[in-house]
Amino acid sequence: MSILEPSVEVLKDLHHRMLRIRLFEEAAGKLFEGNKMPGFLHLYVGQEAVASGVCVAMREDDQVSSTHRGHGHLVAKGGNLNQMMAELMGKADGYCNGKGGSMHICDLDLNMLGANGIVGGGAPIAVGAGFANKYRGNDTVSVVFFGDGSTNIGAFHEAAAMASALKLPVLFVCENNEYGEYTPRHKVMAITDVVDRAAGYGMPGVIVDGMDAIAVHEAALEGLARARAGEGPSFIEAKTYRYYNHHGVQTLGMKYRTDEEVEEWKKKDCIEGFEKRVTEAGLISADELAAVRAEVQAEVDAAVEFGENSPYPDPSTLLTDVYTEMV
Amino acid sequence: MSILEPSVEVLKDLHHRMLRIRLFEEAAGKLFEGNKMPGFLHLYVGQEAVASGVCVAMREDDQVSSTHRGHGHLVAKGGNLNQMMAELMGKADGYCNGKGGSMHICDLDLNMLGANGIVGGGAPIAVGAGFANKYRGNDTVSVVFFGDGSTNIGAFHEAAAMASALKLPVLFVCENNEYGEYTPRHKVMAITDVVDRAAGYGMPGVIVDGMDAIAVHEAALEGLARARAGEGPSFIEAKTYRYYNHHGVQTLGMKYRTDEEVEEWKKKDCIEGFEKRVTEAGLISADELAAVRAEVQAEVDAAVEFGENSPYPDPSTLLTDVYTEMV
Amino acid sequence: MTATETATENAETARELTYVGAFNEGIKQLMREDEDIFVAGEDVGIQGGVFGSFSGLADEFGERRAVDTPIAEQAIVGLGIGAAVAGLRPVVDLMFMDFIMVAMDQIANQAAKLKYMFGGKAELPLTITTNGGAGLSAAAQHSQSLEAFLCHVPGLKVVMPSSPHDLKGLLVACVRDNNPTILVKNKAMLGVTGPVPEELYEIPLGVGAKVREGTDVTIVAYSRMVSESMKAAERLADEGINCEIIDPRTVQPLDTDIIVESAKKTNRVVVVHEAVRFGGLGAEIAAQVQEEAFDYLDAPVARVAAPFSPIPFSPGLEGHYVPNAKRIAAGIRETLGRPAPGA
Amino acid sequence: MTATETATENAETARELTYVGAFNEGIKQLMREDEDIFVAGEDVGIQGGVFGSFSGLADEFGERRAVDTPIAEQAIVGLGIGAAVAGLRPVVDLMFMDFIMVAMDQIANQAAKLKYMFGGKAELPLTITTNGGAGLSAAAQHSQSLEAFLCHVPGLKVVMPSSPHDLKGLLVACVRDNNPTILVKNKAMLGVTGPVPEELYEIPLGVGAKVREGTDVTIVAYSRMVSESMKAAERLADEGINCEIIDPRTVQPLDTDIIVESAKKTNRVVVVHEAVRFGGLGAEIAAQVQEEAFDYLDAPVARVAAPFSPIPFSPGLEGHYVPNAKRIAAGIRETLGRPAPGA
Ligand SMILES: Cc1ncc(C[n+]2csc(CCOP(=O)(O)OP(=O)(O)O)c2C)c(N)n1
Ligand SMILES: Cc1ncc(C[n+]2csc(CCOP(=O)(O)OP(=O)(O)O)c2C)c(N)n1
Ligand SMILES: [Mg+2]
Ligand SMILES: [Mg+2]
Repeated sequence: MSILEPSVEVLKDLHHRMLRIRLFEEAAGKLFEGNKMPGFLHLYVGQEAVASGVCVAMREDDQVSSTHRGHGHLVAKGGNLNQMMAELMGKADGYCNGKGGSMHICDLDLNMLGANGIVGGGAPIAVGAGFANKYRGNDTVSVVFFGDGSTNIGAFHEAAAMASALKLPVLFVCENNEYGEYTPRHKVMAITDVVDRAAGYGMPGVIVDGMDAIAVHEAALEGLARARAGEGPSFIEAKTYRYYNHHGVQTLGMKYRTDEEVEEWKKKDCIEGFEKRVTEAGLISADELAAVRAEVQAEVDAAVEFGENSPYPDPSTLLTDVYTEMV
Repeated sequence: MSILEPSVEVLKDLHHRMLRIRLFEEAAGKLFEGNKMPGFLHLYVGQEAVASGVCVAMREDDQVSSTHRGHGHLVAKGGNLNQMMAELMGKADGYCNGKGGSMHICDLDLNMLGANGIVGGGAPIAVGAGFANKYRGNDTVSVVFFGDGSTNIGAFHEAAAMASALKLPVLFVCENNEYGEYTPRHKVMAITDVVDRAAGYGMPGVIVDGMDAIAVHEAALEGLARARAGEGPSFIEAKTYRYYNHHGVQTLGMKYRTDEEVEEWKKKDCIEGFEKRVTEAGLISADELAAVRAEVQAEVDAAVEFGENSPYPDPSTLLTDVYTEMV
Repeated sequence: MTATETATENAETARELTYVGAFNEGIKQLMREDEDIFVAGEDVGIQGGVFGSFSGLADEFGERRAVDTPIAEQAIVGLGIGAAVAGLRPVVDLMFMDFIMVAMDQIANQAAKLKYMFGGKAELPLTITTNGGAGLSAAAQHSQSLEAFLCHVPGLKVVMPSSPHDLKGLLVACVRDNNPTILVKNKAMLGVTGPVPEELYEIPLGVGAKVREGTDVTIVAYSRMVSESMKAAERLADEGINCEIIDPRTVQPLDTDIIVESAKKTNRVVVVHEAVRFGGLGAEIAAQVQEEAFDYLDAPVARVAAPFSPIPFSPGLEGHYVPNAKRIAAGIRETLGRPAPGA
Repeated sequence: MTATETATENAETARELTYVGAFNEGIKQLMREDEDIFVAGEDVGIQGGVFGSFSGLADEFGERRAVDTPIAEQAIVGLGIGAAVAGLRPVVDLMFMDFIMVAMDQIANQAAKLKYMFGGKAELPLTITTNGGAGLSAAAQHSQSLEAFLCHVPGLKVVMPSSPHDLKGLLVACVRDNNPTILVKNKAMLGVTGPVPEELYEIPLGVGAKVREGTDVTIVAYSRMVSESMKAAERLADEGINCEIIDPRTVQPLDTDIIVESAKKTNRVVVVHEAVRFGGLGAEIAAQVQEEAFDYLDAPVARVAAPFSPIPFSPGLEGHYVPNAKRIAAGIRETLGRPAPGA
């Protein structure tokens, strides 16, 4: 695939989204280390090319369903960093008014239908959104992100099989980071490429370099076009890696993966690599990239401040939002 | 595959098991029509070659897990027809003392671990039995029968993926009869051959003519040998057909399948075809086949009488068997 | 409110319909009214559902709106959740109530909680329909009454109609509700008939009904146990015992007021359900009644329910398992300290 | 019996261990004793479990007996069922109690019912371990207390230990039991310490413990709510209120006798649990107490439990959601008709 294919505008967009994720996540990690972020924190750092590549290819009306590792998907879909940061801190001005937190962050106005605390839990919901699109006869597509480990759980399977049987406009995007929590893929899966499961659903599948946003973008465009054309779902396996621990901010010195492995993957860093390519190709200047980085950093810093200044939710809201009142 | 491969002894065994299933099921159907059989009745008639082919290939210590359509599997594993018939009639002398009925029939002494009322429910249990075999380091194999429709449900998927990941001695036998209740496979599955799912689990898979007991037998021998050798699970898809309705005894005049289709399949009847082949090849005489039929019919008639004469369970047994008492 | 609804049974347009027929009529009328409503589930399309609940829908509305799905209960419920979040008004069917176990995560961790977890931002006008109850020798995995699971999950509404009339009216309320609702038909009642008005009418969720006026004891019963309680009450009337019967109809939210009010009048309460007694809804009702009407009670709140075992297959056992008029009557006599007739 | 066990806390060999350490020691000792015991679940092998429960097992017993599985809770429980039927004694782990929803069919339709459906012929020496409870800002899908689901299913035994000592003794009883048992640790207690004897000892299932002797009111509490109730009792002692605390330890089977006996003595009962109040185990306990001790009660059986909503993420809300010593004390004062101090 040639680097020249996507327009400079698209390239800038990819870069901007990746950076927004990276800097947001790094800031969240710092807050977590400083005990300012309650609960679990599953950082997306390392995998930015996947969410960004896919979301740049999507239309605004296309939906996203996500996982426990969901910040990246919401940022890539255009999420408001202030509301995100406040939510992760459990504050009243967060996306979910502090009720959901990291694992349930969402923005329905952006058609981001939510992170999910249950592995596999988001896939059936994505299929439902895809069903609604087809039912309405519009050409909107529902995209579901999921991990390699999640493809072993029943809900994922049912969703994939159903989407295909009903020929729904759904794009399945597997982020194969080679681990499910602390267990390497090869111990719990007898196949090397998760995409091998696609044929069993009667879906076309493709493997892409998940550290290469341009490659992901191209694959996503194809899958989305297929779905829009009424040809049903397809499956993308993006080979990628998470830099931090499953949960929290440790990177090295872990029992279940070697430090060398982490370092190897970091050499393929999606942002560094991208910046190198586009500058070397003369498509975006180093200065411009630096300016974008500064701008995003300022946005993130403001989000941290926003989150810190936001109050905790009022206890009186504890029992609201359980039901929609019928009038 | 040559008809000469299996020994005459094996051929007689295949024939005997198929006949026992057929005649047992026909008798059960009559009792059902005569309102002597409460609850649901999912007849196996048409599919006899599958259970028989597999069970003849199995050893006695190999386990079987089954489905809602489970009579055939128990008969093929050597089930006692008296206890089976009594159970289907809800009588005290039945296999489960009347507590289980058709959908929960089992014989743990024969390593038949039970029919199952939940589609897909038996598959994880079969994996557990396979795990125990490997754990003990014996070369026993666990065999799970399941329908085409059940491969869409999560439990099946989790079981297949886990068996393969843990390299367990399990044989997956799909009885593809082209329908799940009243819905044809093609409406709810985007693939034609269920075996296409095997590759996604990293298992070898094979399609066999499920109306040909000899073909099934051969495929089963291979899968069992592989499992015994510690090479993990494999997948057999047997193309077959059920003559009766999903539930009960209607055969023709149904909305979801044509009478012509039923008649076409009946032309490939597993018992008729088998008898023709073995007599034409001069391996078993027509007289001998007739004698076996008479003997099996007598066994079935006796089972009906046994069931009819057995009392209903005493109400005092209602609350027994909920727990194993610890002493 | 109770008055208005009961009146609908005597509406000019009322005809005798079966329980399942009332459901079928209701869903058809709803679908005519609102393009956003569809049904999905196993065999609900061409076949019209294994119990006939969805009969004729594929013919009238096409398979686009009467959708046959794979056997995949998690995905069936998820299909409903996702479509609801995306603005449709799905009705998804789980063939047997026992199968909620297979889809419990989507029901209880997803559908029930989404709105709250999202800080109120989601709307989930999702209806799940299913069929519960014993009495058909369907054995341990096809006969359960599992409403206690559903009632314990904030975010769900759970409905268990006791008559064709209520089934139609409650179905309408469920489908029009903007929350996830679960409507549980009783399998042993599918052919039971009763008066059902032709037009669409709605029985509000969370509002119980007094289905028999009495003075001596309050029976709280729902689903099929209402008719069994009626039979018991008639039997007991001959013995001079005058039973009041309250049918909460919706078991979540529960109309505690109507129950407590009756308890304060009769001073004795017997709760009846098909579900296992331990941890069943009867426990919650008993707990609430003694909390709210402690000083009015002349006897402990009693429970007539299934014993602590899985449901047996044999009719020889199942008949002893499922509560019936006889056992209800015995429970009431005991609560009143009255001897059995002839004793 | 209670005496013997309580004595074990003062056993010569008792040392301070954490809650999770007591579990870890127990499972290791059991595995040394019986070759048929293995553990399986997500990350339980090399990682030793995400909470350290299974730490060191893979090293000592090898990965054959400390098995990392795919993320597949239905198959994990099924693995346990099948292996148990085939004669092993499996311990399978579901990382969070909320995930029982994903495996509910295998737990409640299969494991719980197999023996009965098979006419008694199966033995199921299966233990499911999991981690429940709130307080860690783990939000709505990682904080639930779902014991009411499990207690309502005949065939299961359900255990919720309130201390390191009980955790070890009850784990031993669960693993040695020939029925499917579910042991629920409390996540917020993992680091709590207490005296634990070195040797293997068993606390019988179904036998509650009186953990505080008192005269004015009976608190029934289990799991983490026992220590919160202890705190409340100490606070109330200053106000001249003398609380008795009963910890049923096993919530199925429930030791009704010890609760009712205490109720008959104190005449007032407050049940405390982390689970949602509506349909929680407190309802069953309240129902049973008023059934068995009706004439002894001076006030309704009260319940202190979680309100009717999913569990919020923010510590600013979760603190108001989960019952604590303060709310327990308030509930007791109300039951006794006493004013709050300073009120
Ligand atoms: C049903 C369920 N089981 C287990 C978990 C615990 N858990 C959270 S994330 C995770 C690993 C998921 O692996 P994968 O799908 O590869 O996603 P990744 O974390 O690598 O992004 C597990 C086991 C869960 N949240 N839900
Ligand atoms: C979880 C669950 N969903 C639905 C059903 C109802 N049901 C019983 S059999 C069946 C069809 C199964 O089809 P297949 O697996 O192909 O087996 P076949 O009946 O064709 O032998 C269905 C949907 C069930 N028993 N369990
Ligand atoms: Mg992963
Ligand atoms: Mg089939």
